Amino acid sequence: MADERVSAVQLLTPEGQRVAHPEYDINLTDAELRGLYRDMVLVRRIDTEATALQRQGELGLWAPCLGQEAAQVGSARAMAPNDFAFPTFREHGVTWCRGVAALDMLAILRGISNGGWDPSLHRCGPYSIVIGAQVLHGVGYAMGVQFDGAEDVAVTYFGDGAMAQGDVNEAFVFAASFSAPVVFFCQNNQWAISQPSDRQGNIQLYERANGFGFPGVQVDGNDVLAVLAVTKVALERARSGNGPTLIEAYTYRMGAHTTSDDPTRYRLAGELETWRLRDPIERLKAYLARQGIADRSYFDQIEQEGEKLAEQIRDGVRAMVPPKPESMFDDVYSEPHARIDEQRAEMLEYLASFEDAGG
Amino acid sequence: MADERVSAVQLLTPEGQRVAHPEYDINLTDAELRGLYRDMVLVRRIDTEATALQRQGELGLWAPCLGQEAAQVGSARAMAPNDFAFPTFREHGVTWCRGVAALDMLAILRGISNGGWDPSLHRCGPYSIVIGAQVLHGVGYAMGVQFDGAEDVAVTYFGDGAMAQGDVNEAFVFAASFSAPVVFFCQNNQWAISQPSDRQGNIQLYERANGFGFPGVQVDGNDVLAVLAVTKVALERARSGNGPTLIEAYTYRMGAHTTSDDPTRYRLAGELETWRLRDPIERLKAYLARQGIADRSYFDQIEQEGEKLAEQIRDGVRAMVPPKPESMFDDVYSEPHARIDEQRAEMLEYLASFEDAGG
Amino acid sequence: MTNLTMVKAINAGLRKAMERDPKVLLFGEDIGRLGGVFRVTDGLQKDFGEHRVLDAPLAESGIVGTAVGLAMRGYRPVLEIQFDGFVYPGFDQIVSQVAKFHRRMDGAVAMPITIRIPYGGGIGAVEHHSESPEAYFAHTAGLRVLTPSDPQSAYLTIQQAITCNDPVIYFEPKRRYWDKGEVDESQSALDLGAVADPWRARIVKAGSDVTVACYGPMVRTCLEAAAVATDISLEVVDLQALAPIDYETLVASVQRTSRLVVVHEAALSGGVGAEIAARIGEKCFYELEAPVTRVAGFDVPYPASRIEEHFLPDLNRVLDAAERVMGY
Amino acid sequence: MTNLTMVKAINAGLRKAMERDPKVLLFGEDIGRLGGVFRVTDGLQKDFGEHRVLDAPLAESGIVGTAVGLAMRGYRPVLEIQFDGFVYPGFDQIVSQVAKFHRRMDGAVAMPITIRIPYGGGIGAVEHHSESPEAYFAHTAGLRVLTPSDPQSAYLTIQQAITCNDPVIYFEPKRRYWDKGEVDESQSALDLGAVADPWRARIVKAGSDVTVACYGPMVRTCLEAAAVATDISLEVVDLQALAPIDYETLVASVQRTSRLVVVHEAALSGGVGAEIAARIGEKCFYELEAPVTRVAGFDVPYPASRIEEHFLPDLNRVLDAAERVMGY
Ligand SMILES: Cc1ncc(C[n+]2csc(CCOP(=O)(O)OP(=O)(O)O)c2C)c(N)n1
Ligand SMILES: Cc1ncc(C[n+]2csc(CCOP(=O)(O)OP(=O)(O)O)c2C)c(N)n1
Ligand SMILES: [Mg+2]
Ligand SMILES: [Mg+2]
Repeated sequence: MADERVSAVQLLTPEGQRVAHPEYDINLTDAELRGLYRDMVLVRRIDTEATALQRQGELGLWAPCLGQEAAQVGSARAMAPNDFAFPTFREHGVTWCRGVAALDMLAILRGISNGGWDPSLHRCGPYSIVIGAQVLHGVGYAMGVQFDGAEDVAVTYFGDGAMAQGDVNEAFVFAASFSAPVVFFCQNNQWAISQPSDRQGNIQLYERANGFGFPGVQVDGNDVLAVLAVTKVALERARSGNGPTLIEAYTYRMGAHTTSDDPTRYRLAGELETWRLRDPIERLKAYLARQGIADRSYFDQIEQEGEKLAEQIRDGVRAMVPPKPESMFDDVYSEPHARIDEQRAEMLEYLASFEDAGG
Repeated sequence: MADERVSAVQLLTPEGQRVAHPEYDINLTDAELRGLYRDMVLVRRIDTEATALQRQGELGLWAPCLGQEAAQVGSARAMAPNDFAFPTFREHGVTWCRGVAALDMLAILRGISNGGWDPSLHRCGPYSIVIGAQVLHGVGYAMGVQFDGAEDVAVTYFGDGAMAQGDVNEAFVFAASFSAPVVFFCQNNQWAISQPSDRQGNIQLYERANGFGFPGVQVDGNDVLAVLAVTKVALERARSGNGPTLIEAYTYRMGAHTTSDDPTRYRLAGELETWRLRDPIERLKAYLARQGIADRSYFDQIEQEGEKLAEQIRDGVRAMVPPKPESMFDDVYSEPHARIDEQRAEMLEYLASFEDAGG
Repeated sequence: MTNLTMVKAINAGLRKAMERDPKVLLFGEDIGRLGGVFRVTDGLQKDFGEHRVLDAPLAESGIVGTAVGLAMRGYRPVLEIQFDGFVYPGFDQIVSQVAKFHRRMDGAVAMPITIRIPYGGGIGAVEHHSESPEAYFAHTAGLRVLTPSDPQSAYLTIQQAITCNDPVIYFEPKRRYWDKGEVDESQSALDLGAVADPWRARIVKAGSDVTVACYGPMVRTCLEAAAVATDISLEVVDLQALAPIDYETLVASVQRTSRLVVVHEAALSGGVGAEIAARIGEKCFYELEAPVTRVAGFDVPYPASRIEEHFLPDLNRVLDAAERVMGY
Repeated sequence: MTNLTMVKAINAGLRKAMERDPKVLLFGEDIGRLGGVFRVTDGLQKDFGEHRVLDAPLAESGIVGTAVGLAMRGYRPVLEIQFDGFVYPGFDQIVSQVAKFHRRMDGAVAMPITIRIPYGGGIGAVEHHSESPEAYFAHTAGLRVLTPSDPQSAYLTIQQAITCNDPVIYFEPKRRYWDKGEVDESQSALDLGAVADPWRARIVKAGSDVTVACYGPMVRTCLEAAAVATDISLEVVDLQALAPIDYETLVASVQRTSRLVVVHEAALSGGVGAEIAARIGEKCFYELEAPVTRVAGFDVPYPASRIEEHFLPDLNRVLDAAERVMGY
């Protein structure tokens, strides 16, 4: 890494060279390695397509994960099926690995739902929007795992900016206090909208953990192998009753904060150039090619798979219809509620009055 | 200290032996040393008297600082006149050193005010009750000092329990981010009501600071000299633009949490016995006597001063009258407010109706 | 029937709920060994263990936020906020998460969380220990709000709140904690629906001239007023549920009396009484012989304890309002 | 006179306030180099420097809590909360500290803090970006609440809010941010009192049949309704201040029209409209020809953006209500 203070675990150099690490290592089959590549390419394809769809007015907004694919895919692929992910709105790579359908990821941004999938089905929470809130949910979930005597682990995702929030720090306290089986996965993508991550003080974020009584580790977030290795260790630690770990994945938000954002107002183009050379997908591709684990025909095939997926998304998004107006009254409560019933009836009557008038 | 994990700065052993410390030292005149003794004895006298007055029904509640006199007096006496203290409801030793009259400290507990003094007069905030809130106020104040180009320092007080609150951790972030001239003074009195301080994880509290990018130091909170020395260093650090320090004063709440509390429900009597041997006042007294800095007649004189103060408090508290009912409308706003005027008028009219009836 | 204080009645209700469902957990500051600062959870950690009655770190957002996760894992957390004035650090998790999660997930995730909050004045406490924040929660879609007024209703409704699959903010009138009353402990929440629906208002004293709507701590005050009111017959309605409010019962009462006084400790403007006045003003437009009149705390921060008696509605202020509505 | 959007008008007002008083500081997330996500503070950091326009860490309680300390040090902080749904993490500091500090200190400490919050729906945003939390603050003693409805009122009232020695929650109707209007930039807050008292409601369209009370984003909607209402004459009152509400103006209007419709985006139950209905029900008991009728959001969490149009009051719902009150 360019930054001298950074001491991130790395298993793959930006050039795709495999390097050893004294503490962290990982052995993957060729199929697994190709799988990671495929995940990252397809996630990027979803991301690009969604960005395009937003420009065309089909989505209200999109928060691209461009550049963060290795951090997201590496950590999520480290999880066991019964582990539970608590993502934010930018974790399309995580939801992808948890088996959430691409179209379901877009439901919020299409403005037809505030959720999009059943968390228990994918063992993956909704895209959380209030910064930091879901980190406490993850800790609570992990406490429940512990009370159940189960061996699942909760993985909570959040950004560098979120490290400032009271909720995130309280989550550290609760996790330490209950020695909860949780992994705190912080993607330090260098920016919280327009705020550079070093605004929080002259210290690396992973070092926060020690003061709360559990280990912190910094990993090269653009190195999918290192992320996977580091996350596996943290998961095992949690699973075996040794409590939380904070992982800081050092990465970069290559796109805008969201499609509404204009990063040229606050950051220099040169920065982006530097990070382009560390692209997580190119890095793995170079390794796979050099090692003969995959060849051009494989890469092309994934490319085509991506195009097909993009087409499905395009068609699917356009076909998504808004829910019925009166659905806003559904599931506000799970038990009967007089006020809701009354207001639903009023709305239906009011809407019917137009139909009458029209007919 | 009994606890092996504790590595607190100490300048005076529990037996009153002066010891050297490689990093922290302090040279005080005899008069200053006697002054610290006097402060601690008088603060304890106020504390005992207030506890007694509460038992007699003259105060609604009292939060004793018994056992924490050295931590409070040592830190507050380190402050310069223009520095600003942000205490909690237990910091009677701090308010005393800031020149707040004993009776003013009791106003809240007498139920006649929610404040009690003018902060700008004493450069000391009110007794803060919502755990953690005042720590942010201290940081904001310190930011203001910085913007003014002044050299004052804010000292914020809080307990071990407060270390869990989001506000306190956000205060750490803001202070680090702005390199604000603030000292975080945490009295680890081992208990947050019934919760032992180690419930927050298997780590010493002062270690929290490092992860936020500023130093933390643990001091023997029952050693007034060490507290003073450590606080002076932190104040100078802040004053010279080097940002915040977290001081953990390792001490013990010898009394109940408040007069409403029953600590026998959650802690063992033996603990109290252990800490009685570390009494902050006895320790300094032994040192003063051994060094010939003060003798029996001086100690007696202070004792008498304490009795007189106690008498003043007794008389003063009984003479305190509740404010007029309509005063609840004063100072809600500092500019005219129709709703307040209307309600005040209504109340006065209503109250007058009884007088009419009676007369 | 046993004669219990409200504290003991809630304790008994919590015990019943915990016996019935192993997923019920208690979580809060000092609720374990100490039994809570009001002793509401006294003895429960001893009997159910440290994994059923959990002492929490001192952080309200943390308590509520982790409860959301516990609920996602299938637990039924019952939280204690130590005092009314300390619920605000948890406000975000309550309003943005607890209240909205079920709707957000199109019903896929339930939030059966009960948040117990001792509230209101009258105990001579210092600042932040005598607040009446119920309007904030009653205005928040997705929450239900309940408040008992006596030991029997407390014993029943705490169980019903816990059994409810929706989040319930459960306000306990702390000045009535030590009031005693008969409690029928044989009643179980499983067959309560018929006996006592917590979402229905209760006419606790019938009358014919003025309906007095009240809840929590003010119910006793209004009953006392009704008892001494010699020339006006007051009908006292204990709302019990503040969200949703049972307008059926209330409207029926006002239709009989044609006059309504609403009483609460919380500040007047924007209090629960405002909504009741607005609704009854609509629903009973032709029946009302006098404007709906509110007796409430003033629009000021809760005053120092020695003058709180002038802030809190009392018997005289209730009677004064009753006389005023009779004067129209 | 200049033709400005509301965003630019607030920007101009902030600039005026900063020029006038060096103690005025802006503090919030992304307000510096970026100029805020809505660009309300665009260019101000460049012109006033990093010590007057401060980018804050991502922590709302921290922003409000440090502002309290800044106020104690003599500053006049103007805070930006990025979106309505993100004010709740700062709720405790607002309710327990900002609102109560002045009273707590018997007047010795002032809290001249302005908290700017873009609020309301209509921009097709995702969850938490379209909330209407004004009732929480209007119910909180010690706070003042203001909301402008057009560029001119925004330009003036933002200056007045900052000049006010009390804390002001300043709600900016984000869907009207890009509406343009004439702004007289020669007006300075120093001599505004006479020209335009921010605490007085404004009759923005005179009428004789029905008074329509509204504020913020709904003022334009109600004006549009008034414009198309052919057989009913609507008098549109822009409340401007939600705490305290100017009942003098409102009562006078209702005395003329005998009918009142209150319109807001926030959820109906416990909204600001409830308090207005309660008060007008009292003050105009004999004058009202129809019950005060509210047009508001429903008692549900803010829905997904594609159906928010059915949640938000619109021209038709306002007219529908006006017809209903005429039918009494
Ligand atoms: C409580 C809260 N405050 C403000 C926001 C607005 N906001 C959305 S994303 C964001 C920056 C988040 O930065 P970071 O945590 O680094 O995550 P990233 O966007 O880089 O993935 C902000 C301020 C929010 N969503 N929630
Ligand atoms: C936000 C908040 N939650 C709960 C309380 C109730 N309470 C008062 S003191 C206290 C314990 C504080 O412990 P600590 O911070 O160690 O300070 P100490 O009492 O030991 O001085 C609690 C829980 C409070 N005052 N504020
Ligand atoms: Mg980031
Ligand atoms: Mg303590």
